[in-house]
Amino acid sequence: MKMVKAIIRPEKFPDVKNSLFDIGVVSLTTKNVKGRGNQKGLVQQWRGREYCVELLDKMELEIVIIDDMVEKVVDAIVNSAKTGEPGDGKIFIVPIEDVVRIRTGERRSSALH
Amino acid sequence: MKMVKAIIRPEKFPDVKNSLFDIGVVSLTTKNVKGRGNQKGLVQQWRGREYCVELLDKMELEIVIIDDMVEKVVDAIVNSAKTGEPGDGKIFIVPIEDVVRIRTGERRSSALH
Amino acid sequence: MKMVKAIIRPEKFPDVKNSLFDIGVVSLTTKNVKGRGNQKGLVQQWRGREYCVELLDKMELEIVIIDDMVEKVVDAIVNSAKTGEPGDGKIFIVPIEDVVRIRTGERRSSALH
Amino acid sequence: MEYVSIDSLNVYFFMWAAVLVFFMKAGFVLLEIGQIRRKNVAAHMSLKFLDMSIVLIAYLFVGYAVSYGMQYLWGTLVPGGVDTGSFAHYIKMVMFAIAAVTIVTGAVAERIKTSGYVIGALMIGAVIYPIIESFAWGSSGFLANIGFHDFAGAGVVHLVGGVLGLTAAAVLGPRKGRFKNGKPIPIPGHDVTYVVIGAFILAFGWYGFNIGSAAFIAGDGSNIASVAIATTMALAGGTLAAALVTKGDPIWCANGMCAGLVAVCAGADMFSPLNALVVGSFAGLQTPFVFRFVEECGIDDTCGVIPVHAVSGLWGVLAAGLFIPAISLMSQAISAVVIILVAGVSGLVVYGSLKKLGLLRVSENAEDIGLDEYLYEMNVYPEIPIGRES
Amino acid sequence: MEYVSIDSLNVYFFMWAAVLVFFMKAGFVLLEIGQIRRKNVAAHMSLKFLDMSIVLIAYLFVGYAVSYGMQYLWGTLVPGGVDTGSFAHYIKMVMFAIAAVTIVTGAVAERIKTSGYVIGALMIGAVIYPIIESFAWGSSGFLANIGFHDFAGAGVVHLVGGVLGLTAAAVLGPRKGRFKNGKPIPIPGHDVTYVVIGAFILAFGWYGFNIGSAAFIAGDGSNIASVAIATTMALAGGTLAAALVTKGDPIWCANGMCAGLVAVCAGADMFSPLNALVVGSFAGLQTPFVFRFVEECGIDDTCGVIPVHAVSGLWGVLAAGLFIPAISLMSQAISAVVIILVAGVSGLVVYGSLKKLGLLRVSENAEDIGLDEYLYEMNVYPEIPIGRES
Amino acid sequence: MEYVSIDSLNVYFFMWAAVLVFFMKAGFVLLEIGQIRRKNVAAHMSLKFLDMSIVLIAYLFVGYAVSYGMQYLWGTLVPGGVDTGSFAHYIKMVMFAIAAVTIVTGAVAERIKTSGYVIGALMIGAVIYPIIESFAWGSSGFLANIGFHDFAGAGVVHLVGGVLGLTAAAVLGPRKGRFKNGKPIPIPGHDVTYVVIGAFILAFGWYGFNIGSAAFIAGDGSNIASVAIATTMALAGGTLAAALVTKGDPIWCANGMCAGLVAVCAGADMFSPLNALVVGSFAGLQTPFVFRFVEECGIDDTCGVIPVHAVSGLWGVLAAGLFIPAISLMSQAISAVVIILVAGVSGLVVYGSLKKLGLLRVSENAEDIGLDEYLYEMNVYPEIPIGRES
Ligand SMILES: Nc1ncnc2c1ncn2[C@@H]1O[C@H](COP(=O)(O)OP(=O)(O)O)[C@@H](O)[C@H]1O
Ligand SMILES: Nc1ncnc2c1ncn2[C@@H]1O[C@H](COP(=O)(O)OP(=O)(O)O)[C@@H](O)[C@H]1O
Ligand SMILES: Nc1ncnc2c1ncn2[C@@H]1O[C@H](COP(=O)(O)OP(=O)(O)O)[C@@H](O)[C@H]1O
Repeated sequence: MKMVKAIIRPEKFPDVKNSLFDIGVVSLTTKNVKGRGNQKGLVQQWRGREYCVELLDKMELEIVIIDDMVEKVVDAIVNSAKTGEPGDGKIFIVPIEDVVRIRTGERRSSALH
Repeated sequence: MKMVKAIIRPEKFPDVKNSLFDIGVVSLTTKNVKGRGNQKGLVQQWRGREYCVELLDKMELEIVIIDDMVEKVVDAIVNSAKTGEPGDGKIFIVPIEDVVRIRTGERRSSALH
Repeated sequence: MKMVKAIIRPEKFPDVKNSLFDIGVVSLTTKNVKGRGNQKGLVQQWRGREYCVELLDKMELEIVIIDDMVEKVVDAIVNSAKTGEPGDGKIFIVPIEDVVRIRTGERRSSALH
Repeated sequence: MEYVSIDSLNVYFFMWAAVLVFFMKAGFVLLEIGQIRRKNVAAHMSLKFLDMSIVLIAYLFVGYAVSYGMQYLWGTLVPGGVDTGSFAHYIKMVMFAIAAVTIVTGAVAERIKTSGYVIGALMIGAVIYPIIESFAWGSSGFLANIGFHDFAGAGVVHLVGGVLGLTAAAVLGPRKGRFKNGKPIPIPGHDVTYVVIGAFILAFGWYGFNIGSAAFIAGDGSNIASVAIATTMALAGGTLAAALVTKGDPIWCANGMCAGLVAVCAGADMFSPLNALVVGSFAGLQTPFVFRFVEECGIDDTCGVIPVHAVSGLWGVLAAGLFIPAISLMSQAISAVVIILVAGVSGLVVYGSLKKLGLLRVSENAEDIGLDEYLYEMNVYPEIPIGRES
Repeated sequence: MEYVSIDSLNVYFFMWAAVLVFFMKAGFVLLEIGQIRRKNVAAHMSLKFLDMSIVLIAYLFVGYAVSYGMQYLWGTLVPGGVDTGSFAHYIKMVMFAIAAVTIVTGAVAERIKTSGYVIGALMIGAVIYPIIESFAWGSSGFLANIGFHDFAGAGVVHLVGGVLGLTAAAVLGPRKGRFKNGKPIPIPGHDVTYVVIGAFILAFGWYGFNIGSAAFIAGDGSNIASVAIATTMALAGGTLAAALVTKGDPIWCANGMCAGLVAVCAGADMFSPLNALVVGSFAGLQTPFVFRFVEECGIDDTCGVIPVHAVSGLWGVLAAGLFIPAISLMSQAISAVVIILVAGVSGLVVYGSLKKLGLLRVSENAEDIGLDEYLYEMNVYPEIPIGRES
Repeated sequence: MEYVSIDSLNVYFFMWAAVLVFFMKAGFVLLEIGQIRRKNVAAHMSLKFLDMSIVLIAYLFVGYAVSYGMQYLWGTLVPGGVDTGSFAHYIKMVMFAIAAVTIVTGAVAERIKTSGYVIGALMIGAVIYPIIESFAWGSSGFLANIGFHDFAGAGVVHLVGGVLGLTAAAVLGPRKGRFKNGKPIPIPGHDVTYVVIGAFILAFGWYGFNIGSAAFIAGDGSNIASVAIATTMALAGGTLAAALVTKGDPIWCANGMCAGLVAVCAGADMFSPLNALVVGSFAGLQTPFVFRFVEECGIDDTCGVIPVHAVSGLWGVLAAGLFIPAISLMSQAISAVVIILVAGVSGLVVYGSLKKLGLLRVSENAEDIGLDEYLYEMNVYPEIPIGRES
């Protein structure tokens, strides 16, 4: 099993959610994170004087799936989260050794959904 | 070493904390996350009209431990976080290659506690 | 590739950011987390009566890099985040199997920066 | 011992009232921003500053003259100008004017352009509202002549403001995401506490509005005391009725309280306490239902201006005719129709033209990222992390 | 030139005061919700709307008659009713009544059922408070007859409200988690700014309460000016004393300011500025200590109603006897005992019965998930992520 | 029928005004805390409680005597004391005094020690401000004698408060991080809504300040009505001008509104509406530019006290001379210089000495972790997660 950990633009979340739904992926966990990378910081103003917020609001999705689904999920995210501008984000694939469903104690892939 | 990454109901945290303490696990990191899965979304109202919040508040615990502790920790969490209703959450086991204690520079398991 | 996952004191972030910058690491993702470990809880007051906040505000950095950079990044963080007091935090090294840049679909290390 | 002249007491009385009415502005701001999303709060507050300052100026130069006589045109209402006796009246009426104008923002929040909104406010404050004011309250206004009784502006202020808000909301169209396949989806505001405190500030100022609508304090003072009692009972009825039909939802209690206060305005000088209780209760009662109905019609009335100001104002005008023998229901009804027509047509013309000129609605992009970021690169609560599911 | 009659000035003066007292409601709301957790804010505001609207109505029909004469029963206080001269008095006294009743919420917050709270408020506003009011302020009230002096309600309003709050809190029991093995654990509120602003709004309204307690403005006006000075010095003393014993903690400064204002009420018309300073200072001083003591007794007084209203009210009643030669300390003490007994017994009966009937306390589940979610499925700040360690 | 004496009306009028001025405190609190970071909010509110309570007391014992005659020393202004006629005047003037003193906090926020701040406030409230007050408003004050006209304190209150703030900010030095290599870096506050609501509360209270500065209500009341009109037009001009040069930024609108209100104070009794509009507009206009200039000079004026109070106050004093024929520009200019010198020198001495004594500035550690945590171990919004990028 793998965890697909995707950092996306918050405003793209509804689209990403839908395209994941289309390939049957419902379960996921999200976090509000802040990030920096190629995208330039955000210029903000206070009393009309500018200052730069370096860390930008991003949303992180963590989706644990069986190995066979990884490419499908990656494609779904890339297609729905892309704008082509710097700041679209990254996907990291993390190995997962086991999964437990707290409600039942089930293990491994049967615990996933 | 492994990271036990558990997604639980926020209101169960005090119980989980205590049962981890009972097996000697004190150190942990928590995050406020939002998730979706089998549990239905939360119906909320605004001006008396209902709307559905799809992403529910969850709490994520990250606990890094030596391999031998994994089962104990999983059991402690399952036992204390379970309600039997959909939404109790999942535990993911993630491999950890190394640990560093920033204060001392110690490495591996001696850095853990 | 590895993910360097560092839990630090929030007030040390500016220093850490700068020393990472010095070794060429710009991209990173941050989260506000809360943690507990060796550091004692924070005593707070309400109406003059004390209570203890057990979970302390920490900042988590996630930095995905090529394997060769790991030691450099760890050193940079340790050097800049250390105060010598309990609570300085931990660094966890997590294996990463793949990386995707959402904007371009690039994979592996070329997707990193 | 020297004695006090009637004039000096009444001028002081008007000052007291005008200052309370001025403070309603803070109530409107809180009531409204509580019902919108955080990303548009600064822009909304900017609208409130702009409409207030512009109308204060326009009413001095033009509006007051339109309402009360052309001798006051171009600010001749100055020391050494035509009529020192009008000073106190002017200051009271200009505060009424800024209240009337600012009702509209509640209906158009989160999507209107600053330019369009300000032009609209200027038209209303300088011309539309004063015209209706002159009909009802001007010397020999034609509604006054047919017996229209609108003591504290249920019609002149609230029905006008509410109908203008309705036209503006209709012309603007709903906020993005407000309807899905024609089904209304609520867009929660960001702060229920602000809604409640805003309503209490409004109610506080409303006492100035209503009591201060008396032309003078009678010898035994009973005229202003009975207005105060009627106002209080209407406020109680509006709150309680709204609470009963919504299980005490504080947003509706706040709106119901305001609705009761709107409705009592027309006959606050003549309603018995029981009349006022009934009138206010009905106003509070209808508020959630009318809001729902307006939604079903596809109109996005962000802060509930239509039930609270338009419908309660209309109800108040009619109720004065229904409950008070000395007031003709027919005159009230005719006047209401005239007001609705004048306000409705002007609203459609003004907002329709602004739309044509591309001055009415912000771009979809601005709406998405939020007006504060778009206009000011501003985060209104810079230290609060953003928590809305987008 | 026409001159102003004494009546019209005094009626206007009462209106000014009544409207300020009305605004205290907003102060109570902010002061209290700042001291509770976010998950119960909407429900708490709902209580405030409900007690206000119900008492406004009940006092018109019943309460005022209980206090000031049965000729006013069932709302006969209407234009054309018995007594136009009472209008202004009524409007002032009904505002006092809603203030007295609403004190209780501060002691019972975060765990009381809406139904039980509202029934309690109705009993207080229609019967309990008016009875005590009639003793002290009614024509030939028996406390008045023995020489009880309570100018602006340190006893009638605050001691009554505070004692009722105490009984309600005692009967209800503490919030879950408020004590651990008998040791008090603080449950922090959610917004210290609201506490402070609420207190300033209260103080603002309090000037109406105190100054407006004068039965009339004397020929040279000195009677109301000296009330204003006493009020101001008590406010200053209460704030400063609370600050000194808490290193300036703003929550205690806010509470100390209110405590000073409570204590000065009884003799605000006769205290010298120095008297008032001392009286207010002592009230502010005791506030943190009494709060702590109440906690140690296992009573969960959410917002500090007992030190601020009950104890400061009692102190104020006694202080009037102590400092003012013309007032008998014995009469004050007897009256205080009577008030405490009547309020205390009624409180125990009312809240005890409500408890028996299962109408007093919400379920543990409701308390856990929060009353807003439980009652309204409402999140009072929908865009602020939840940050409390649960 | 009995008639009302002039005295009783005027005393009541002063009470009305004084109570409104008191409420400005809540406005200052909100306006200022909105402009600072959350980590210092409780400490800042504590300063506001402390300066208020201390000045209320100090002015009773010393300040009022310094300003208006030594017969009032040590609180002899008591019932049975020297002069019952002064009661109402005292209560009005003490409210002016607390407003003047509290201006300073805006300039020194987020870094001043409580002890130093309080000692400074005590010096200002007991001595510095009363001395200047006596020059301008005392019987046979020397500025009054040369023809200085400062109706409602543009000079006496705002210029004094602003200049004291300037000296304090200069002596204190900027907050950590406010400048980087001499370049100003903005430190955003935490709540723009509070800034706006605070400004509206201030404006509301300002009507009491300005209208209440009349020594009496004239027979036809026109004197107070024309003050109200001037105040209103200045408020409108200040808001609109600030909006125009900042594209409607609500922080600047709020500050511009206050600036307009400051500037109109000097001649509010004699400005025509048009004068007032121009005077207020210029005050609003300069606000953002002067703020920027002050920044460039390396002075960290946290809440913009220098443009809003000092510069607008100065402008108002001069504008009265410029626009009103009966007022000598020369007298106004000389008086402004005197006020600036007295306030400036006293400020430098007081804050300079406090600095020498180590009582002025908090430790770097306290500034880093925040004054609330440092002083009170308090989190002002315990349930809102901390979201500022540190
Ligand atoms: N190497 C990395 N490690 C951790 N997070 C990263 C890394 N690179 C990018 N991110 C996250 O992805 C976000 C978008 O990356 P950015 O470089 O701005 O855009 P793009 O991916 O389009 O080049 C960043 O704000 C950061 O949160
Ligand atoms: N495959 C998954 N990947 C990531 N997070 C998951 C996954 N499945 C569940 N979760 C998280 O666990 C939470 C609870 O899961 P849910 O399916 O609702 O209940 P249950 O585990 O009882 O079936 C979700 O809200 C989500 O945060
Ligand atoms: N084993 C662990 N698993 C997860 N998080 C940990 C672990 N140990 C420490 N942490 C995180 O690191 C933070 C600092 O750790 P702490 O033990 O207080 O200090 P130190 O590392 O100096 O001994 C904790 O608050 C917690 O967030």
